Formats: sequence, C-alpha cells, structure tokens
Amino acid sequence: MNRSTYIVVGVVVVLFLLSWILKAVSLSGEDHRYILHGFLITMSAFLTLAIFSFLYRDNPFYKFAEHLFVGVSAAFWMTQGFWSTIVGNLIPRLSAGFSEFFMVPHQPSPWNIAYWIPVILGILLLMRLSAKYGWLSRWPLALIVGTTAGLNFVRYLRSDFIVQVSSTFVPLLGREPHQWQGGGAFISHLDLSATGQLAALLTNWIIFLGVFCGIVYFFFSKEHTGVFGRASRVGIWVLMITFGASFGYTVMGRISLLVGRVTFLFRDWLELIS
Amino acid sequence: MTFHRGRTSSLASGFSARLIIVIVVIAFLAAPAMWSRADGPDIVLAGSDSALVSLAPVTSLVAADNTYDNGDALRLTWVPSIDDRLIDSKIIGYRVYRLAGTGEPEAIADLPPGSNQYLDETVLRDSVYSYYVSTLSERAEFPSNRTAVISPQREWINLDRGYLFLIALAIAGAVIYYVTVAKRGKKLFVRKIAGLEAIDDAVGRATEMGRPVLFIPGIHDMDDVQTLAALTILGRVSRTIADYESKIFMPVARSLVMTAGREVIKSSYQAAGRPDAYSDDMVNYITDEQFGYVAAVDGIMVREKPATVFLLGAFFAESLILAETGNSVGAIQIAGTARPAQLPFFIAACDFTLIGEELFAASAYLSGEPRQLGSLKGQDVGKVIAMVVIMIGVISLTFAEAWKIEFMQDILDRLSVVFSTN
Amino acid sequence: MRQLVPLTITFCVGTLLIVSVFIPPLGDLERTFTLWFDIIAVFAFFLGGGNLLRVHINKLWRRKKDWGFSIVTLAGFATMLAAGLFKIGNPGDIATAVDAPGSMFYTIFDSVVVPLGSTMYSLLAFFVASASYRAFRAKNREATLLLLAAFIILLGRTPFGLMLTEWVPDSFSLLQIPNLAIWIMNSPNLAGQRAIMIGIGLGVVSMSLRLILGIERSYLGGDNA
Amino acid sequence: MPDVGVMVPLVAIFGGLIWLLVRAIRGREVERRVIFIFIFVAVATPILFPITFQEHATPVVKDLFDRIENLPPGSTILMSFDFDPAMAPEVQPMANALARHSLTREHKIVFMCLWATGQSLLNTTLEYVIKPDFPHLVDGVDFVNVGYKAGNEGVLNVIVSDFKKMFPTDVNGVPLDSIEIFDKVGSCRDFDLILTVGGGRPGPKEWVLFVGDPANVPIGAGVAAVVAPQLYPYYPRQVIGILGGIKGAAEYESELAQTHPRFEDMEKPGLRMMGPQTLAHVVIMAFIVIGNIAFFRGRRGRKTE
Repeated sequence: MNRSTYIVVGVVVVLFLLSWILKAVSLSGEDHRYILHGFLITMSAFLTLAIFSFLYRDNPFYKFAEHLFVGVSAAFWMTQGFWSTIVGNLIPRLSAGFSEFFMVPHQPSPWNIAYWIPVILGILLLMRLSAKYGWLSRWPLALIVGTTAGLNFVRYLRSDFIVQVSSTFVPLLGREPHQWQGGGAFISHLDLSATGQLAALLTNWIIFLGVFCGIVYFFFSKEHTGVFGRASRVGIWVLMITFGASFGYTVMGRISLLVGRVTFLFRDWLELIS
Repeated sequence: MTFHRGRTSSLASGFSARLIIVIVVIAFLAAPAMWSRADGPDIVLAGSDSALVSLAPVTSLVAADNTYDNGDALRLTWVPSIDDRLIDSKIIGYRVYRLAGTGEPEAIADLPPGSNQYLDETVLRDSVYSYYVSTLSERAEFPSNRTAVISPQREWINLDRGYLFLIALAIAGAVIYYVTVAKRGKKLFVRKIAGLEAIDDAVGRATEMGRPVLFIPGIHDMDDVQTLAALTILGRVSRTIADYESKIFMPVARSLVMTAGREVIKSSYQAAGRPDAYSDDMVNYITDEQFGYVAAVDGIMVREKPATVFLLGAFFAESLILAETGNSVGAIQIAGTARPAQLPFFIAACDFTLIGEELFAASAYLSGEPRQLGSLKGQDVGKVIAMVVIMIGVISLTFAEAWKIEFMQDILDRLSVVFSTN
Repeated sequence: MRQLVPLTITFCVGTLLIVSVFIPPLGDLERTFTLWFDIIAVFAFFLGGGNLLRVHINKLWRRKKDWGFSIVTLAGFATMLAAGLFKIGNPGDIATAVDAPGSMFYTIFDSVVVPLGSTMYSLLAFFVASASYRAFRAKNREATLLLLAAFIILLGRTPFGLMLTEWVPDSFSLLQIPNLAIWIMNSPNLAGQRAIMIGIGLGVVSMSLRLILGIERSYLGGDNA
Repeated sequence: MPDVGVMVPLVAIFGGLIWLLVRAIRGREVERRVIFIFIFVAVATPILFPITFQEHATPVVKDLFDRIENLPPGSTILMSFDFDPAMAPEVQPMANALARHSLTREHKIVFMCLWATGQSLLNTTLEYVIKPDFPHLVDGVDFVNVGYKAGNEGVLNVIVSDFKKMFPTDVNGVPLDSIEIFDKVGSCRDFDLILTVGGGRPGPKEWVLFVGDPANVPIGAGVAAVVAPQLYPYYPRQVIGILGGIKGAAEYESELAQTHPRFEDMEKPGLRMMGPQTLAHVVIMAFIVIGNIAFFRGRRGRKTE
C-alpha cells in the first residue's frame, strides 16, 4: 500500500462516518433506533459502491466487500444446513432426548435406524483428513454418484425427452379453428392472433423442422456431410436464433436489477428522489 | 373437471354460513326425521326468506383402489348432482365423508361444484373404509348412498409406467448394445467436437504462459448430474494438466464438490505418476452463496490472471459475470452447461461452448476409449427414435386434422399414450 | 478393493433408484436418498468450513499478500456462525426460526448479504452490454443470425420498434417488430430450446448409465488407477 | 431545472455515442469501461430526472383500451388483483391505469383478489389512486371492494355461476344485495368485462379457463413479462387484450394520457420505469452497431495493410 492508497481509504472512512451521522440525523424523527439503522443503510450503500468499483478495476474496497461476503455467507449457509437438516430432519429420527432439547417433534419409526447410514457415511467423508484412511471417503461419494445417476436417469428421460418429443406433434396443414377461409384471408391474416392462419402454420412448420434439424446437429456418430450436413447446418441456425433471442429477451430483466440498486442508492441512502 | 388431491377448500362463506352448515350437519346426524322441519328458526339466514330447496344427491358413487401405489390411496368417482349447473346453481360444493371400519363418519374434504372425483391419500393399508358424498347447498346437505366397504391394495409393479419402462429399456439397451459392440473391437466413428479438441491447446497455452488453469464446476452440488459431468471432464483435464506440469486452481461453491474435486485431481496426478505434485490447495471451498462465490471467483480471475478458464456444470445468472470477467483478463474460455437459459451468454462470451448434450458426452469423447465412444453411438439411437416418433406424430396429426382420417387419429392416440408421462 | 467397493455401491444404489420408479412400494426411496444426501452434505460442511478457516488463518499467519482481508473473512464468518448457532437476539425460544426477523442473524443477512448479492447480480446489466458489443458481430452466417435475433428482440422492447414499422398494415401485423419479437420467442426459439432439451435428456440417460455400470470412472482416478 | 438535468446527460450519451461511432468508422474498438459508464448514465439519469418516451400502443394493448373506451358508461367491470408485493412493481401500474380508465369512463368496478397478498395491494390502489383522482366517487355506489376469498380456482368455479354465494358481503360487511351495482349482477356472466392483473397461479390463465370460456365473458389481462408469451395463444378470442410487463403498462398509460388529457400529469410508473429500460436498450443497440462498424472497418484495414 502506498501513500495515495492510505489517503483514499482515509477519505472513504470519513465519508462513511459523515454519511452515518447525516443518515442518523435524518432518521431520528421517525425511527427510535436511528443510530443502528443509519449505520446499516450507510453500510449497505458503501458495500454496493464497493462492488460497483470492481467495474473499474480490482481495488481494496472490492476486496473488503468480497472477503466480508464470503465469510458471512459461508456461515449463513452452514447455519441453515445445521438447523434445517440436522435439527429439522435428522435429530427427530434418531434421538428423543435431543429432539426435546431442540424442541422439535420426535418422529419414532422402526425404519429410523436407516438414518444412521448417512451419519456413518458422513463420518467416513471426514476420513479425508486422514492420510491413511482417506480412501474411505470415496464410499459416501460413490453413494452420492449412484443416487444422482439413478434419480436423474428417469427424471430427465421424462421431462427432457418424452415430454419434449410428444409436445412437438404439430399439425402442418392447420386445424380448428383455423378453417380454410380462402386464399386471400390465408395470406392477409399475418398476425399473432389465433386467426392468423399463415402465421400459425409457419410456426408449426418451424417448430417441426427446427426440432428435427436441431436433433440432427447433435448427432455424434455420423459425419455432417451431404443432406445430413445441410440439415445439421439448419439446426445450428435455429440454435443461433434461439440464443440470440433469449439473450435479447433477458436484457430487460438485467437492467431492472441495476435500476433497483441505483434506486436504493438515490432514494434510501441519498434521499435524492422520493 | 377438476381433480383434487386431499386439499380442503373452504366453501362456506362467512361465519354465519358456516354456522348454518354445522347446525344442519348436527341436525342431520341427530334426527333424519327432522328434515321436513329443517327450515325452523335455527337455520334460516337473517334477512333471507327463501325456503329450503331440496337438491339431488350425487349418483353412481364408487370407491376403488387407486392403482399402482403402495396401498395408501383410494379413488372416489361419482356423477355430480343433476342440480349442479353452471348458472343459477343452488349447489355450493360437495363434502366427502369417510367411515373407517364401523366408526363414525368423518368429513375429509370439501370440493367445489362440478367435481366428480377425489383421491383420498390419508388411508392405511389393510384398513376398511366406506364413503358417502354430500351435496351442499347454502343451508343443508344431501347425502348420497354409501359405497361398499373397501381397503386399499398395494401393487408391486406400476403397469401405468410400462411404456416409460419400454422407452428407458430401448435407449438404455441401445447404449449397452453399442458399448459391448465397441468392446469387441469394432471401430466406431465419432465426429469432432470443437470445444473438446481445444482442451489440449488451452492447457498447453497455460503452461507456456506460466499461468494457472481455472476450473469452475458450476454452483450446484453433487446431486446435479451436470456437476458429475464436470467432474468426469475434470478427471481428463487434470490428467493433461499433470502431464503438462501446468497449475490448476478450482474454487468451488459446495463442500462436497470440494471433496470430490480433490479426489479426482489427486487420482489424476497419481495416474500421471506425479503424486507429489498434487496439493489440497488446488481445490478450495469458497461459499455456498451464489453471488458470494461469484464475487470471490471474479477476484481470483483478476488477481491470478488464468490463461485458461473452464466453466463446466450447472450455471445460473452468474454465467455471464464469470465469462465476461474471464474474457477481460484475456483467458481462453471453454464453457458448457445443460441449462438452456444460460447457453446464450456462454455462446456470446466464451471461445468454445459445449451445448447441452455435448457436456455429457465430453468425458466419453475425451477418453477415446471404445466402450465410452460406444455409449455415444447408443445415444444417437435415442435421437433416431425421437426423430421417427416426431415424424409419425406430426404426419398422423396433420392428416387426422386436415382430412379427418380415423386411422391416423388412432395412430396419434396410441403414440400419445406411449409418450405420456405418469 | 479401493475401486471395487465404490463401484459396487454406485451400481447398487443407481440400479435400485431406477427400478424404484416402477415398483410402488419403493416409491419413498427417492425422498429417503435425497435426505441422506442432505445429511452427508452437512457433514461435508465441516470439511468446507474447516478449509475456509485453514486457508485464511494460513494467509494471516504467513502474512501472505492481502492477509489483512482474511481478518475480514474470519470475523464475518465467526460473527455469523455465532449469531446463527446460538440464535443471538432471536425473539422467542430455541424453536423459533433461525432467520426470524429481529434476530442478529437476520439483520446481518439483510444488511450485508442482500445488498452485496443484489449488487453483484446487477453487474449483469453492464456485462450484457459489453458482451453484446463484442459478440454480436456479423462475422459469418451463424453469428449474423445470432446478431439479428438479438437485435430484433431488443428493438421490440423499445417504443422505436413499433415506430419504425407502424406503416405495416394491421393484417400483416406479424411483421411489426414488437410482434415479430414475440413470434421469434414463440417459434424458432421454442424449437431450438426443445432440440437442446431432447439432446440433454439423452445425454443424461447415457451418462447415468456409464456411471452406474462403472464404464465412466474418471472421477475415481480414471481407468489406470 | 430538471430539464437541464435531463438534457446534459442525454447530450452526453448521444454525443458520446456519435464520437464513438466516428472512431469506429476509423476502425477503433471501444474499451469495456467506456461501455459501463454509458450504461450507468443511461440507467441513472431517468431515475433522477424522470424521462418518458412516448409509447405507441401495440394492437394487443390497444384492443383492451378500446374495449374499455367503447363500453357504454355505467357498464360493470370486475377487476381481480392476483399478485403479491414481489410482482407489484411490474403489474400494479397496470391495475392503476385500468382502474383510472374504467372510472373516468363512468363504469362501475367490483374489486376482488384471489391472492391473500392482493388485498393490501388493492387497498393501496383504492387509497392512493382512486380516492385522490376521483374524490366524488362513493365506495359501495361507484365501486365495490369485495376483498379476498380463499380457494383459488374453487372461488372461480363458484362465482362463475353465483357471485354472491362466494362473496355475500363486501369488505365492510355490507350485504351485496343492498348494493345497487349488484342488482343486475348475479354471476360473472353479468359483467361486461373482467380484468385480471397478476402473473402466477391462479391468474389470468385460470380466469380464462374457469370463467371466461364457460361463461363467455370477455377477459382483459395484465401480466408479468415472463408469463405474457403463454397468454398469446388465447388472444384475441378468449382474451381481448394483454398488457405484458412494464412495457404493456407504459403503453397503456401513454394511450390513456393521450385520449384523456386530465391524466396527462398523473403518476405514470410504467412509463417512468420504461425510461431507464429504453435508454439502456438504445445504448446497447448503438454499441452493437458500433461494434459491427469497428469490426468491418478493422477487417478492411487489416486487408489493405
């Protein structure tokens, strides 16, 4: 750290204190814990600015915010895991005494003995710390890999394969209520509404051909040449339109996030707008 | 026709109406003979002068075992009361009563008008039950006949999922078939996947530049199959890194992934004959918090300036934050995820992107081992199945809709049954 | 032995869970194994948390670069852990939720984790801009399609989209940019998403099989270990 | 003074963009930090000094507007608030604009909610929009608030045939039978229009399936942007118009202010929130154009070297 860094840090600390005092004064009318709340709002604001400063480049303020974030949030999730899984799910099944201590309802059942298995496997996992018995930690990992593979096999087969295949059955020549109303009406109703015959048909054709060629693109065991290569080419085009469209569609949501943070700074902290 | 699963919806509106129903129920239970006098002062709504109207009870009430369960549900079906109409209906709903063995009737659910079935999931195997359903008006109940007694049965095999089983068997069979074919030594062709071809170069680049390789396995835990895919790729990548004597750094968002990641890298270093070069510091747990993890990884990227960044696994909103920061430090980035919503961002900001299925195929492809390549060929059989089914489905639906051809409609119906999920 | 036991465990558990889908009495296994997973994951917290402490204490002890910031991490970690485990400042007794409003745990979460998290999240607004500047260039046919689709959708979300195409008669309203944007989302976008998902479904099935059958064992150190 | 506050950043943004464009024509790339500054200014300026862009109503919004505009005065409209505080920033502006429009056309409104959380948001609209804007209107005569009833789709199933069965009184405990509006309203079928504002379940889709279709009542919907695409297939037969996301709200507010000059100065949160969005979108699109120009100029430069 050189001298200018010290000066910058000093100025920021002074600004922080100033903001705290001003905020507390401004809150003192309506809030009896104005000193604490003034501090909390000032801190939230400075942490927000610290993160934004990363856009310029890495700096001590960002490092501070980052390190604080990591420490606090790691403890946050560990505590949540302790209260919800250990106290909420494990203890009621294994121990009446502890259940009473933590004031959770005990759930006796002859099958509860099975819940010692994850406990034992959990302890085996901790064997990782031992040089000699470290290999034992592979057993719980093997159980987890088996669980994930087994559960996802059917889950994805259903939701990503069967459902998507069957929802691609589309009529290519129209259906009720898109009855044939003559050539003029067919061409001129090019709109989004359900009456737009040509648009509806176009949609169905694109869904059918797009899915078909998209699948062709993913083929591994066939060289993408000839007709097959052309279909795969169309598949890539469809994927590219998909990616471009989804990207563009997301922008609005992302801007809203920034609007939210800037509004916090201008309204809750600086009180520039109401 | 709505189907309700054990959910009680409050139908009686306001306290007074509810009170009336309670009184009516008591009156009904106590003395059925009181019916004719049921419009006595006790149960007439203040300010209302209409007399009690009689409503038809539900008919054809049948209780049956819910099929293909562990014997813990019974299914009731009935024909709604003939007074249950869309407009000007006097019916405010139906109430289901259950009698366990020879016990007292117990109200177990209130259903809205128009209901014609109910699934009771609060029964025990080997107990006997009977039911009746009351038609509710504002002020009275009109019970149906009781069902015959029934007890829930346990089934050992879910025949409803027969087609699911067949589809699973077809695809799994194809995979296993090609695995064995490949094992016997038949050469199988697999096309080039650009992102994977680039891995060796990317790792080599890191070695030349003397900078580390950063491996991000997504932010989900080991219960996400994408994380497993990332770890299998890590197995191949870290082997290359060990051979090239590059450095790898892997910050993770889950403790379990840290443990597994260390196991993978350690084994790869052992396999490469350099067990002493491995250190636990290669893999570090940061925090479970999505954006806390992102903040830390962004910091690592700008401070360590990795030459190569792998972003493989389950990614959410952070995909673009990580990829843009990685890009700003000039790293070669190879990304892959099976989350369609995040693929656009990887496509935009990374040098190579493994799209969906390619992520799962990557490890097999990299191994170059015949059995693994065989499984990729098996997957393609699944694709052929999908294409053929889509083709038949589209053609039959098109013909059935456009020219009302019965035979095509039959094909479509059959196909829809096979490709339905339950 | 060191590979055989884990491979056997994976095989048995994986097969059992696939079969349980078709056998109603085993229907509860999914929930049980998910819970087992959660419990093992909590044990892993000891390793993760221990590692976090080790790394930062080490950094502090050896006075490595940026060691000062490790104090911040350690202090934040210790404070939050104490606040959560002892439910400091929680209203009511031990049975109240750990994140009940008014508790120290909740206050820290609300004024540290929430603003930091949402600001980190909001950086995306900047990164979508820099990524679109760099990536949406008409380098070849594929990139041009990517660019066009994104541009039409972006234009459709501003008033200028309609302004530019208001002259299009209503019977061809699909060609007005806001409607065209919706149509792209509903048609080609849907087709692409579906093709990707069908591929993913097959990829997961095949990879699960490779793991269960022990063909894929690179996560155990490859085939030569 | 806000005019200067608006002008300076706007001139800075567009001047800067033109300068970057000129640089791009010479084949120079833009540094990413410059892009970041543009985005920040484009988002922050309209928050500090509200900038609104004239929105033109797309047909799907215009249809709903015209329906409310053209109903004979005194028509009865049912309006349901089916959302929670998280969704409110996006959909409450629509609810406010629709309520204002209906009341200024002298329609009678019956307010209700299918979400428990909708009740307090409904009160916000009554308290901060209707009371100040329409001080002469009387609760119970010109509009009625019947509040929330539990039961989700079950509620819809009942009110489609008998409204008073589900809602015997309004929130103040006044029996609906004694309220004039309900003299001619027995079921949902008797409303001239149903407006549903929401985005979750139950929401617009359930209104269409459980009420609009069986009772054949026209339905207009205001929905969060993420669910809007799912509603389009119902338009225009089952749903006569859709306001999708903040943009839909902004278009409606714009249309309302144009047709009814008394609303020119009203709060227009939809239009105001579109300010940062529009500017940011324009900036991003400008950078895409600049990027392409720089790319082609740069490539040509390399070729000639």
